[in-house]
Amino acid sequence: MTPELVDIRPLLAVLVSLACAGAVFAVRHRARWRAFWSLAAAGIKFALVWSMLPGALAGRVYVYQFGELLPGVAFGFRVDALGLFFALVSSTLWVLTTIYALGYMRGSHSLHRFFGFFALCISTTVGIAFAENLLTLFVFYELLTICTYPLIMHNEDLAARRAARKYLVYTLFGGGLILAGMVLLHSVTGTLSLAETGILDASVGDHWLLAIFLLLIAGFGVKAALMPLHAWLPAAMVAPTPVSALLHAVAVVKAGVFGILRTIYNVFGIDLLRDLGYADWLAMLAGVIMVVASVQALRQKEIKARLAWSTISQLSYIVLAAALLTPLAALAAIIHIANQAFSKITLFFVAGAIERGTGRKRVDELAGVGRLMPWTMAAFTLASLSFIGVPLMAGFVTKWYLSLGALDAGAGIYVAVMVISGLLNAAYWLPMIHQAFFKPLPSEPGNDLRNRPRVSSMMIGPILVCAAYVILLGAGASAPSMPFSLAEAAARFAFELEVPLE
Amino acid sequence: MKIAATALSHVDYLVAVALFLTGAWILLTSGNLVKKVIGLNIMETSVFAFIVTTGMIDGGAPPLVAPGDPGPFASPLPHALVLTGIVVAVSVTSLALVLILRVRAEFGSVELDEIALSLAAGDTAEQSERHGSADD
Amino acid sequence: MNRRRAGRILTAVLIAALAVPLMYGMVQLPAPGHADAPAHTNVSAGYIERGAELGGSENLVTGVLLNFRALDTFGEVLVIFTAWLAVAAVAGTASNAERDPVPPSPVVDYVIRLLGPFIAIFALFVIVNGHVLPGGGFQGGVLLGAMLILLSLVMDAETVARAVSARSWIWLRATGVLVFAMVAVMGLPLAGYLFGLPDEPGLRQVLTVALELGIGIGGGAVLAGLFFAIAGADRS
Amino acid sequence: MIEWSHWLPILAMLPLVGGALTPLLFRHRPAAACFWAVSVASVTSVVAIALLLRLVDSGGFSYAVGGWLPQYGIELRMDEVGAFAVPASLLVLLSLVFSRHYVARAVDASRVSFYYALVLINLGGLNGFLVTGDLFNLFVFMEIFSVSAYALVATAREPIASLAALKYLLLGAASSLLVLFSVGVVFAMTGTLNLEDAAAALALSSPMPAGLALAGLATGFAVKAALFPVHFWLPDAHAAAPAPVSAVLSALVVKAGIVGVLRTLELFGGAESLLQPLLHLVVWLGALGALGGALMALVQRDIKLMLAYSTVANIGYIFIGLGLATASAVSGAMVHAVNHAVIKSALFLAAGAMIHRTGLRNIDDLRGLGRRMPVTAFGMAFTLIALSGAPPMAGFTGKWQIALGALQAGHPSLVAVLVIAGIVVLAFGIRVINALYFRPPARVAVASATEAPASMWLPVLMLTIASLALGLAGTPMLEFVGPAAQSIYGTLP
Amino acid sequence: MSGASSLSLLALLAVLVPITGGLLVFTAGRWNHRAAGLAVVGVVSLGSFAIVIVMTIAMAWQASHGLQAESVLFTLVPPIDIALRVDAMGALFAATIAALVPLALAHAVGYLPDDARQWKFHGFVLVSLGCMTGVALSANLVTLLLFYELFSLLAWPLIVHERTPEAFRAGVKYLVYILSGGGMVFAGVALVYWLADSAQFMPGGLLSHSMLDELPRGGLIAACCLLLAGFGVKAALMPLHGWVPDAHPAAPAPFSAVLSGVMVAVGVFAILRVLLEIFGPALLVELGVLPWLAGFAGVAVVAAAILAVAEDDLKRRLAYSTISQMAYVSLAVTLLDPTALAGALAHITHHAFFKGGLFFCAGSILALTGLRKISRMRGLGRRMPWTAGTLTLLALAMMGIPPLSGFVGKWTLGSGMAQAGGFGHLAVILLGSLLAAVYLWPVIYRIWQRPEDGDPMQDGPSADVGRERRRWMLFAVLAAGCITIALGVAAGLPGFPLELARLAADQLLGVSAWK
Repeated sequence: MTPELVDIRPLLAVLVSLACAGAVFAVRHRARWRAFWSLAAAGIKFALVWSMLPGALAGRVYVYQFGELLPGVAFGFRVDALGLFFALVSSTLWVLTTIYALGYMRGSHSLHRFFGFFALCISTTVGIAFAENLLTLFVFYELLTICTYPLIMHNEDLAARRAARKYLVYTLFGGGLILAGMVLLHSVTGTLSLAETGILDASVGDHWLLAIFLLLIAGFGVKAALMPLHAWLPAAMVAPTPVSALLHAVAVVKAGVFGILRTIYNVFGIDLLRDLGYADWLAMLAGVIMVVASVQALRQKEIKARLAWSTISQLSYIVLAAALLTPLAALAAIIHIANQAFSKITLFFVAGAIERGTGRKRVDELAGVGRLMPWTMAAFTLASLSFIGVPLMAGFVTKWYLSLGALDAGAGIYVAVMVISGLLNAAYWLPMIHQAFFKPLPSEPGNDLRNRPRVSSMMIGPILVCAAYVILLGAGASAPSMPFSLAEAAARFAFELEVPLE
Repeated sequence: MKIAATALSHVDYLVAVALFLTGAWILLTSGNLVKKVIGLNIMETSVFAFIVTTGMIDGGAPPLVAPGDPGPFASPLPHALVLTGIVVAVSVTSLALVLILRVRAEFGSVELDEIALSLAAGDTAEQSERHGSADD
Repeated sequence: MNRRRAGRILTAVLIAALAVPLMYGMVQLPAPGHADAPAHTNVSAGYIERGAELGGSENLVTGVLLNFRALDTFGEVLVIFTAWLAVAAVAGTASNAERDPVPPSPVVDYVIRLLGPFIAIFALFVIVNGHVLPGGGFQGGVLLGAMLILLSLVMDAETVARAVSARSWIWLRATGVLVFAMVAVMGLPLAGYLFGLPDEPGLRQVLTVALELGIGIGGGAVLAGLFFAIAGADRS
Repeated sequence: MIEWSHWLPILAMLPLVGGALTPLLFRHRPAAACFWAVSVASVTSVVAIALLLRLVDSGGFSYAVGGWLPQYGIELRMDEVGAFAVPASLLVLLSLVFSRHYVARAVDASRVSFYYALVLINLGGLNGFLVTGDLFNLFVFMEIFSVSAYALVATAREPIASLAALKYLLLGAASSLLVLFSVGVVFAMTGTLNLEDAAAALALSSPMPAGLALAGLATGFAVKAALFPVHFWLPDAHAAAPAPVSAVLSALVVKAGIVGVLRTLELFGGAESLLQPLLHLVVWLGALGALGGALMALVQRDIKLMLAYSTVANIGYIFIGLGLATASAVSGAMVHAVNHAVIKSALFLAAGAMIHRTGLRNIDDLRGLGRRMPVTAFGMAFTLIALSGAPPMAGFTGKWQIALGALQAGHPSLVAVLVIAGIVVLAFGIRVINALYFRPPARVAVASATEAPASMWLPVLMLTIASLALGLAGTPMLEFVGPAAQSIYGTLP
Repeated sequence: MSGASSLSLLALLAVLVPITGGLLVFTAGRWNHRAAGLAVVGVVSLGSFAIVIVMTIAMAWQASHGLQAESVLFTLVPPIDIALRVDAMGALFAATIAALVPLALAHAVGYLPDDARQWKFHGFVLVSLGCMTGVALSANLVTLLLFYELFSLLAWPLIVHERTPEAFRAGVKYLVYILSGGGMVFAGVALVYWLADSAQFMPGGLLSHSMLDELPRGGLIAACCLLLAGFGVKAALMPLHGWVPDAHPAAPAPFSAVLSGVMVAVGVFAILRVLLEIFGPALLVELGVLPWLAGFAGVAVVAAAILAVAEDDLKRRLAYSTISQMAYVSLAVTLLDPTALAGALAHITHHAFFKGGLFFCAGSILALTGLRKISRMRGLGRRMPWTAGTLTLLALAMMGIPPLSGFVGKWTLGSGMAQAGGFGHLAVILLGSLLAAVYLWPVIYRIWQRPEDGDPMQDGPSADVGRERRRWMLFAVLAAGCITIALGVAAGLPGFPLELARLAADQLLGVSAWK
């Protein structure tokens, strides 16, 4: 169907950061080399992943197969549009996050461990993106769990340990579910390879299909923080900010969501799911989560906690969009991976910069911060507007296609849900902007406009780049070789459409 | 009747089974380590008895086959097996006895109940104990 | 105590429950003593028919042990040597203080000292004639061991143990293993197989006797060693 | 061609004789004894590998010991099950290397040569057990490795070791008797001791006594393998033994029980009506063991006890696979036996290295050791994760195949058992990793600890690498054992 | 088509110049140079005004030659074009905005304290000017939504500019209302796009009458209601007006002027666009939503006026008056009569200036005397004669006294209603005007009264209070007054709002109203 080319780049893209991790562990306490290796790997990976974009846009699929891990289960990479999209987002953000982390983590302990695992995380994320089959995906998925664990644990205090334990309990539980689902899947189909239009068919039998669906969705749902399984995410906020950013915007939650997308598009396939009707329930759940998580976010006083709940809410946009099973909604689901990632990572970066610059962590402490750190807060504003769904920002694109997709699916109610969620987003973002810009600085010593907090330019830079991306993704989505066209291609493949969407 | 007749013809085997179970009973219920070993020995004996019985033949001679001797001869194979088995049993028994001696030296008893008591008592002071008793 | 009682009751039930199928199964076996049972018709018949001729020993048990199933016997020799190794590795932490200091009566003392050499000679006889008469290496070895144990009952165990140097004791105990291993390896050039005995009757005879001797000496020494170890007299 | 097969008995004899010679030659020279033992084990490993290569190259082969026809003499044979001799020899080799410094502290100097002798004899017994094709010979070799294993447990200095060893001994001896008794029954029924002949004869025989023999053999080997209700000897024994011994016991000796079960199945392969209920029972006992073992491991504070309970759990997996009697499950179980051996010995060795350096064995006391002993701690962390069955590491292959088999056999609940047990395993693994890496040292012994000598960390590292490599080699391994699984069970779905 | 493309360029400039200029002004606070800042603000605002005027003239020229211009600016995501287009209604509205905003900025220079923050105010106002122009010139619903959301959000910092607790409260209220409305708009836009696969504004309606068979009626009604309700929030259509009476008094007066003069009108403008160019007259009749809208609008005209009567705070009273006045427009459009529509459009423009002017006056009074309550304004006329005079003039204009601008719009509107037979509508308009007199007359009366004891304007120690010394404010007030007079007196001249409004009505309804 699609021309497959054997290419080593997928493998290299995974290995680069693996090698980098090794190098970082090896150089131990030499900060310059640590930074060098981290950045070098980030850059190389970035180049490698992006170099595959033209080919993917031209409809090529890059594959790299190893031998079989188990009979019928190969271990290999296959770069299709959806996977490449995810990899593009991750590798781009990794460059930024690495730079940011180099600034943010300066002076912290165990830095070689931190940056080593940091590199491993992205390696596994790209592995997830490029996985040819569920097992490969699962391998990297579990590795990701393990690699993020030391990062969450980084502070090594009681709260960090608790959070990390919670994270592990949840994600491992989820991993178990996925494994069970995979076993079921393999036993009924004899394969785990992800096919463009799904590998299951109705002849399998309803109860098996339901079991596989529930297991896989619940399993991936843990990382995607689908709501009854979300509790680890707010707890994991104790991690250093670059890690939170990585968890929330790039790697972990997106891996879960990506798994859900894979399940829906490449395991079940659109037609089958539509016949089965399971997706309706998933959509309903996602709709509820969108609202409930937003309300929760509204109640949080800590900035990062608010961000965490917002993430939960935003991820359910993707799940909802995927569950609607219409081409435009699929497009929304895929493009939101990027939109949410860039918007959310901006917010996290800003939260971290504020914490580093002024020591403030709570929403009500933000008064006047806008004047201390105008550029940072401007970026924050942009990103939050994106979440509210203001046109020109990334978030609007998602909302737009999601709405059309929902209407296509005959589920206009979700447009309403989305509007409500957007309002709730406004309700928790705008007060922060309000605090930062309109409230005067408390008259405390040190709050002097003349000596503004010094925040490393390695932190400010990524913030501004990310904020620029938020606009670029919204306003310039259609520019040539922007991710949008790739997302569109991915959505088309899932629906076997030859012509461009609308 | 038939049952009784069959039982009678297999009485050797049944005795072996009874012995085996007796040994097992002792092994399982006795709280005394030495008695447990004795129970084990009874079991061993019963198994040897059983195996050697399989080689028995009515009116048979020992398998010393001089040229021209017509037989019937008992089967030599079970004998050889049992001989090996006995040696193994001796080995195991002696090792068990040595271990019991050591247990006795360390816990001051060969009764499981008392050993359990001293273990429980030792548990509380385990940490301090461990370093102190490392030279034992 | 209640737990103990409950355990007993449970065990009783278990054993009773086991007894029925066990006995039922046993009576289904071919009855002992019948010549047409598989135990006699199958392999045994072959041994009895041609075993003496092929194996080279009229005592078929010895033939089976040393020739047909030599590997079993090698294993057996090793088990008992291992037992000694094990005992030697484990024992000794027990204190010697608890040995009974009271010597046996002079009569016993005298009788045993007198019997000792006779037992040894008898043991040697059993060992060397194992392939034609009832007996063999193990049996003789047990006799040797028993003699040593008897001696150490009347003399001090340590005295007996010291009769041979510790180093020699070890070699003596390993005799069985070593001789068996050597004969086994010699089988390769002589008979074409490991553990094989040559067809040439004289040579086979020599090797058989060597094996019997090795097993006997080694077995006796190990048995004595086990006793010494248990008695706390082992100085190794 | 025939010359090759001579190496088959040598596979067993070499370590046996080499072991017997150890105290003779090196009684007062522990270092030389170690070197000797390592050399013997190395040669044995080479022999084992050579035999494996030949097996792969030209299929199974047998050796008539002493040149006697199989049913008169003893037949040794090399088949896929016997190929377990390769991991056995290699693991013992690594354990011996590890022992170099470990036993210097854990065992009296005057007994060190005995220790090495016992380990070698244990290996010899195992190898013989694996390659023999004769029922009684099976028993003899079982006794060799059993007696040496009892003794090895007792070589540890801890007071509890003797008690644990005695417990192990009493149960082990009783189970051996069950096996011997069953061998007697088989002999009485068939008049032969050769495995193949007996199997052929049993297929035609009356069910009741055959059932008796089957139950006796299965129970006996199940005790050796520490299947769930008869597992209680294992945790104490494996925890009390010196670490390299624990590694050998957990990795190999319990697996010998599994091999025994396989041989039993082979013996009764023709009597399907007898096997079915037994297999059913085994599946559920295995499931209970898997869950119970994992949960018990979770609540342990002693690191070695934890590992020992995890062995119970893994044995449970293997029995599930054997009991399911589908092609994938059985081959999965067989592969898992090997993979678990590698992983578990790595874990025990790593734990041993830590205990060696710190004298501490409580998980909470080991806090912060990750930075003091980086290689060892890494090995432990890595293999703990492998143990949980995370792909693509070694633990995964077997569990995956067993789970597939469970579904084929219509037992989806077993998948849940496997998954839950896996998660629990990972949970306690994480507990250890946590303590090692993310807690500050709480004990002086930890704070002042340094990395173990190379003789300790090198085996750990090699096993760690192996636990990944074997995971990647899942397919060839499964293909290798596949025919054996088929032939053992007759035909498998 | 070179004419068309130059028009596109002008439209683009009309949007971008104020936005970029506004962003530039943001940084003016750092310059610490008042004159430079003022120069930039002046150049940008007047420049925008000039561009819009040129654009309007070009449009009118083109319209007379039967050309229409549309420029695709860029594609947001493939199917959604952000596109600008210049038609008469848009041009009229853009010109209104572009004219009022410079006045407001001028007033603000006097009104706001001279510190760094005033540049933020100017910047925000300029950016919203650009966005509002964007709304006016949008070629499709998505573009409209984009600019609509942007300027809605930009209004927020302006409302809370004073940083008082009342301002913050008003800001929150404003956001709640506006964002809810924005959500509904979004849903409505999506629905329209889904129904029609396009969101293009088309004379006669995108969703043509013939589509009714293919499209679900419920969906159409839902889309219509969502859009009406969403824009109705901004248009302060009762009962969605809640934010208006709070936001206006809380915001700085110059911004209140913009808010009331054009921002509310943007909502109305959007309603017009939706009703006439998305749904189209025929479909609207078919769907039967117009009577409902008329009902709401009619109630709003009267009820808001009554509420205004009851209000003592000048700015609040003016705010209610805005609600009432803007409802005229909604009411007028329901008749689908070209004359009424032209009147309504003209009224939007006229209203912008007289209501803006009134807020300038209120702001000046507040800034110079601190007075908010009408009841305390006795004697103000003497203290601030120019301001008070202009206020009187503008109030009269609003009451609809000829020949002031208020009269022109209402007259046209009313005559159109009469032509279309909407006598009920006419009655409402008349009642509204009457009530306007009722709530504005007391103001005029009060400020020209002689001060009594206890009044702030009583001569005394604070005799200096209220002297009209801030010339920027006075300039804005007077300019508004002059424009109001001019628009009224010269209403019939070509190029003035009424003519443009007629052209717009022609274009929208596709018939000629002035023959």
